[in-house]
Amino acid sequence: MKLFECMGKDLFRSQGIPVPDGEVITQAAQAAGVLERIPAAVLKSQVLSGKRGKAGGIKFPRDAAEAVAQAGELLGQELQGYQVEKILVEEKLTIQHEYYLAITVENSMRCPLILASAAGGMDIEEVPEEMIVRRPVDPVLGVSEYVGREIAWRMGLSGEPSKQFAALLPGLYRLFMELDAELVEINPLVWTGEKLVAADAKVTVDDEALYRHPDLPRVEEKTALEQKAQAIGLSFVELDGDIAIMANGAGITMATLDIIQHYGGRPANFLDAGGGANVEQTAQALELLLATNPRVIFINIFGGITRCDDVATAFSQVKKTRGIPVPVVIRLVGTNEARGVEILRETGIEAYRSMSEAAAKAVELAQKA
Amino acid sequence: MKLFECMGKDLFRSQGIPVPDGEVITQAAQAAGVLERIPAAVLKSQVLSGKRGKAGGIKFPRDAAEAVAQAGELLGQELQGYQVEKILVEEKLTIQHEYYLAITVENSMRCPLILASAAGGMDIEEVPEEMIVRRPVDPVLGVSEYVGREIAWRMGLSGEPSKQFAALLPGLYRLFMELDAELVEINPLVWTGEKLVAADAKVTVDDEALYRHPDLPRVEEKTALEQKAQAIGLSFVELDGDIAIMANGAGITMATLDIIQHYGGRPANFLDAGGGANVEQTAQALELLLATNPRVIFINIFGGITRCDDVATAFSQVKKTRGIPVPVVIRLVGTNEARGVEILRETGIEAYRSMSEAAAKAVELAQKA
Amino acid sequence: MAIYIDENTQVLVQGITGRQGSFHTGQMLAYGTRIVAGVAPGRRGQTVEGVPVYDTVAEACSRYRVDASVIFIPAAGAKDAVLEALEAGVGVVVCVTEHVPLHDEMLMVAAARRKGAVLIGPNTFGVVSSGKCKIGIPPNQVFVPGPVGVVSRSGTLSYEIVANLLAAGIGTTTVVGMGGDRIAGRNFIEVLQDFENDPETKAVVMIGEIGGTAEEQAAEYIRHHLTKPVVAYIAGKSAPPGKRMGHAGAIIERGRGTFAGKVQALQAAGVQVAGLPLEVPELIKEVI
Amino acid sequence: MAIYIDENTQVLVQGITGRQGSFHTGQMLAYGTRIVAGVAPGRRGQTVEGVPVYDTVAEACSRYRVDASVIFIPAAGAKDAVLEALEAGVGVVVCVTEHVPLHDEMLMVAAARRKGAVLIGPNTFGVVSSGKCKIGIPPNQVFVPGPVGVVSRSGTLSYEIVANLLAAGIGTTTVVGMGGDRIAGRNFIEVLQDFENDPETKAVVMIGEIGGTAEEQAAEYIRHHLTKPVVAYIAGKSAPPGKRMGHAGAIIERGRGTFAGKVQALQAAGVQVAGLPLEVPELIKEVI
Repeated sequence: MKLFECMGKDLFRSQGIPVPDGEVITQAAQAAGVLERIPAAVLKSQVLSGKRGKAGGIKFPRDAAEAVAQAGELLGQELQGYQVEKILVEEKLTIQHEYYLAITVENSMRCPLILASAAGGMDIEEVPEEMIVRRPVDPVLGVSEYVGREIAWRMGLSGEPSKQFAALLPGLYRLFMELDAELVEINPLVWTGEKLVAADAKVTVDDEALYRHPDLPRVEEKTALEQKAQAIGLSFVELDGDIAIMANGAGITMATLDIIQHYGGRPANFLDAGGGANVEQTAQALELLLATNPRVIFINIFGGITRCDDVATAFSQVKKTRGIPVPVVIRLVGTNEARGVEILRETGIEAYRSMSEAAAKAVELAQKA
Repeated sequence: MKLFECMGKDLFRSQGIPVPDGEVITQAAQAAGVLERIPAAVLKSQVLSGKRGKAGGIKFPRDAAEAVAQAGELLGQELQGYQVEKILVEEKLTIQHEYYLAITVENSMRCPLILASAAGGMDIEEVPEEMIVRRPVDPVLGVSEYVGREIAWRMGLSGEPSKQFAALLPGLYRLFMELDAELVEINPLVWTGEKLVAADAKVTVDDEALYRHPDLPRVEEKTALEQKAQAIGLSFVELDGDIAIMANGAGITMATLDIIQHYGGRPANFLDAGGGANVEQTAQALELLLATNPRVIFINIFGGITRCDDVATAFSQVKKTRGIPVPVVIRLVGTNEARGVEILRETGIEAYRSMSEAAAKAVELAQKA
Repeated sequence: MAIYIDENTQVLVQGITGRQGSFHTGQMLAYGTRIVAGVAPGRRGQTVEGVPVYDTVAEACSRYRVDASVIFIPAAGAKDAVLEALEAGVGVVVCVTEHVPLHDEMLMVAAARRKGAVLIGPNTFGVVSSGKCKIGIPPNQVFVPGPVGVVSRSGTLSYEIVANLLAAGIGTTTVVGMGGDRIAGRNFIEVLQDFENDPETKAVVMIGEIGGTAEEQAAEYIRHHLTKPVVAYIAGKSAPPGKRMGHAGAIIERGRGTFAGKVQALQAAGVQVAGLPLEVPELIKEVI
Repeated sequence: MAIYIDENTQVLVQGITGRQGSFHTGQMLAYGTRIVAGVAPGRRGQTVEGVPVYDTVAEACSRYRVDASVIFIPAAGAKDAVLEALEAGVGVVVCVTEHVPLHDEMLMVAAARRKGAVLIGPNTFGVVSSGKCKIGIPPNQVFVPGPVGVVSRSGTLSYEIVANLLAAGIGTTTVVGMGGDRIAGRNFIEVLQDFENDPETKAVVMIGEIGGTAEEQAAEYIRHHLTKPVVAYIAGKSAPPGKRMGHAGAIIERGRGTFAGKVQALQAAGVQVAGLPLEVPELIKEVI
């Protein structure tokens, strides 16, 4: 779960990491009050997109009147698919230098990894590799100030910036650990000439660990349909094609999408019905597929724990109770295959044994529809 | 620093470890109010002694009137050298079984050690070794519930007590770690038939780490003179003999006490003036020695970082400014020895080179005095 | 030979009394797995499919030689269960549980390293040494002995490919579910190394997917250290960036973890990459 | 030969610009110790007694081969300094600092083990390989080469006994300050083992004190593993229970750590225990 910048900054503040003075507003008129206190301010749209600056989501008002006007423009505006509902009005920093600092998880070493660069302010992917300091963290040793001093040295810092960098890093690591974060990122980390200040805050919390953080406000990035799928425990992603797809297992569902594309089709979704889904869960999954208004439905089942007869029964039920208005192609092999094929035949559908043939057929039907 | 039982129980409560319902009172009359809420109560004197039960520091009043009377007796009373200033009035537990549970530091493995026994309620030293479960903690793995289940199994617990034991152990470990504790001990840990409850709480915090716990109330166990020594950075322990002793280094100071005893003398104190004490610190140390009203003063200096001339100068100053009313024996060897011996000679004292000879002389003078 | 487990492996089931645990205990026994005990706190004295149940791994290990443990415990308790097995000295720990928090996984891996144990998963279908021992949840019928080792990030896709191999007359030594999360107890490189050292394994099938750089790093490893032929299939060619495709690890982020990047890296290391799952058996036939 | 350090050891001083750090840098140089660099954050570019100062151990280690580091940093920063040296790959870390919190010490020890490094201290006077290298704070004059290894929990008492040995014409191989705290990076058993493996050391003097069970455990170790003769002196015979005698470790608690218990254990292991510091040389003469 990604957090809004203003939430990330609140968390930074709680760990003693310096952030600019600022306030969150939800109505344009509130900007005037903040500008009274902070005359040199910047308005930052609180959306989850990483490129909001380039998209016009950040404004630099000259005075309170302009701040109110600009806030009015921003609020309610759509920014790269996200509605602006909140603006962070904060102190404009004097920028002498911009650094980059993040903590993430290194998948192959399987430990926290600190990333830092003297070239901040741009996306880290655009920074040349030799400008990036990568420092894995030994979980026994953790991160105390010397780690910050070492990284600062490798970044080419010395004196006061080095000292302040070393002082703030342990707090960022503590936050990363306590929050079950996948990523905490400060970009840019601004040197004002006097202070290192986190000018932005990007925090992503591990979705699987959210239950351990009941007090953390929830930020929703999923579509309505994706949320519905999540509520019933299915892994579902909306795509922009016209062939609705369901399979059992994340890998085989991806492979099913790929094979549809291979034959020239366009998947409408990713839907992993999981291993061992029963009749009712399968029926719910079918409802989700229908909600994407596809031209064709393609179901690809390799029955292991999942029983082919359960899938066929669910299909038959949904067909009878609410009707299925589009062509359906089903590939069905594995546990209780014969019984499943029989049930499908009774609903008028001939199951395929080969994944490739079935996919080719689904694409053909979609192109005809 | 040892904490009072009531402080330990507050900390237990903060970690979700069940403790009896109770309140702290400082005046006898307050007992009546608590008894209204908790009719079956026990009065527990809040002193640091481990044997307060046997010494009469715990009372079981039949009613509110008796509680007030007993509280009146206890408050202000001296219990094994400690003045009773607070009483914990708490719920009397139904005791079906008493267990023992503690976490301490294992010096040789140099890691936390969990100690547990099904034979609680008595001092752990009195429990037969085969009844004690010892479980070192790997700092990488920490203590989660399975550790509690494993220990419970080794203690012979099962069912509900095992479950509750496993649930409370991680909280006790967290407390041990967060508090920089040397010891956290629950003895007895009472099984009431329904719940495991910490009937007592013994918590010792590492003195060297107290600076990290500014919010923790301070409990003072030192004598006035010991506190004064601590304030000036000296390591000082009052003893009951008549030869005041000062040396430089903890080991050699202990050895000096031993050698005094070896010759039949009785040390009045332990005073380690430290390595590298200067003139002023040495003078302050001498003032402390005089404050014990000794019959003889014995100073044993092996000058490494400590300079013999500094010690001699300090002695000479104190002698001139406030006078030293008792005989002084000084052994002085090492850095700047010749100059030190010369300064002492000017004050009328002949320094010894041999520790043994000097100690024998000090004992002889004390016996004559 | 095979890797990690064989016909002598004695297995413990943690969470044996749950729905998944009890069902798969039956399935594993049916495959021939030597399950000696189960653990479920508070259920000591019960039996599941004839297997005795204990409160703690420590007690089970005091009564039986336990070589491997498989964990069917909900995500919130998975870390606890893995650490319990590791501290009791179990050498191979298979964590089937999905939705395990990432930080718990880092701790599990650190603990397994400290103990010198093999951790498989989490979010894995398990590991099967064909014809000898199955630990985990895959269907029994497709695992028939043969010369190919398989390592994979996903379950059903592996069964599909293993079934394709079998249909072509090719059996398997050991099939390892690396797990679909961002981090895995045993990753591609480590499993490839283990297959390299297994005399029975003549070739390896590696089933990857988009997200992360595990496949790229494996490619680098293969190039320098592997003498045995490797055939790969990578799922997720059609997945858009920024979307998590079911598995926690299956997401293209910040330009990393793309299908094209993985295929390129593998091909540069001499690995044959199948375009469709169906092509894997043909490619394997070419190399063995 | 000697243990831990010798004439080739290149030494780093952490906290070199402080009062203690700079004074003892001069003293160590005067003894002949090869100090190559110092560290003091924010003091990069300065020199102390001619020794160049850097901001970080990492930078110093990038410029010089550093075999050992000695830490003169106040207690609140000692853990940080030890971990910094260990993570930079320094093999012998001597922590002179006193008043280090117990939990920090546990972490230091765990870290040193993880890195396979030798940690001496904290709260130690240091370590001296006589005539070759002195790391720490003891006075220079008493450390003269000879056949006796010394390991001790306390500083000045060691100098006293080493001086007594010298007065009797007996020099030392290495004198190791174990440290006076409850836990020590290198404890009696480990140092005894290292002396056992040092061909130059013919006998060992062990200087213990009341508190804890380090001496009892050392006795057990000596009985089973040591072939070289050991002479011991134990301080604190006259100390009352429950009182901390200067050192954090020097306290008799719950009936453990008594003088009598230690002497008995040592004697049972065949160790000669001196009644007074002065008797140590005579006992050593009897065994070498």
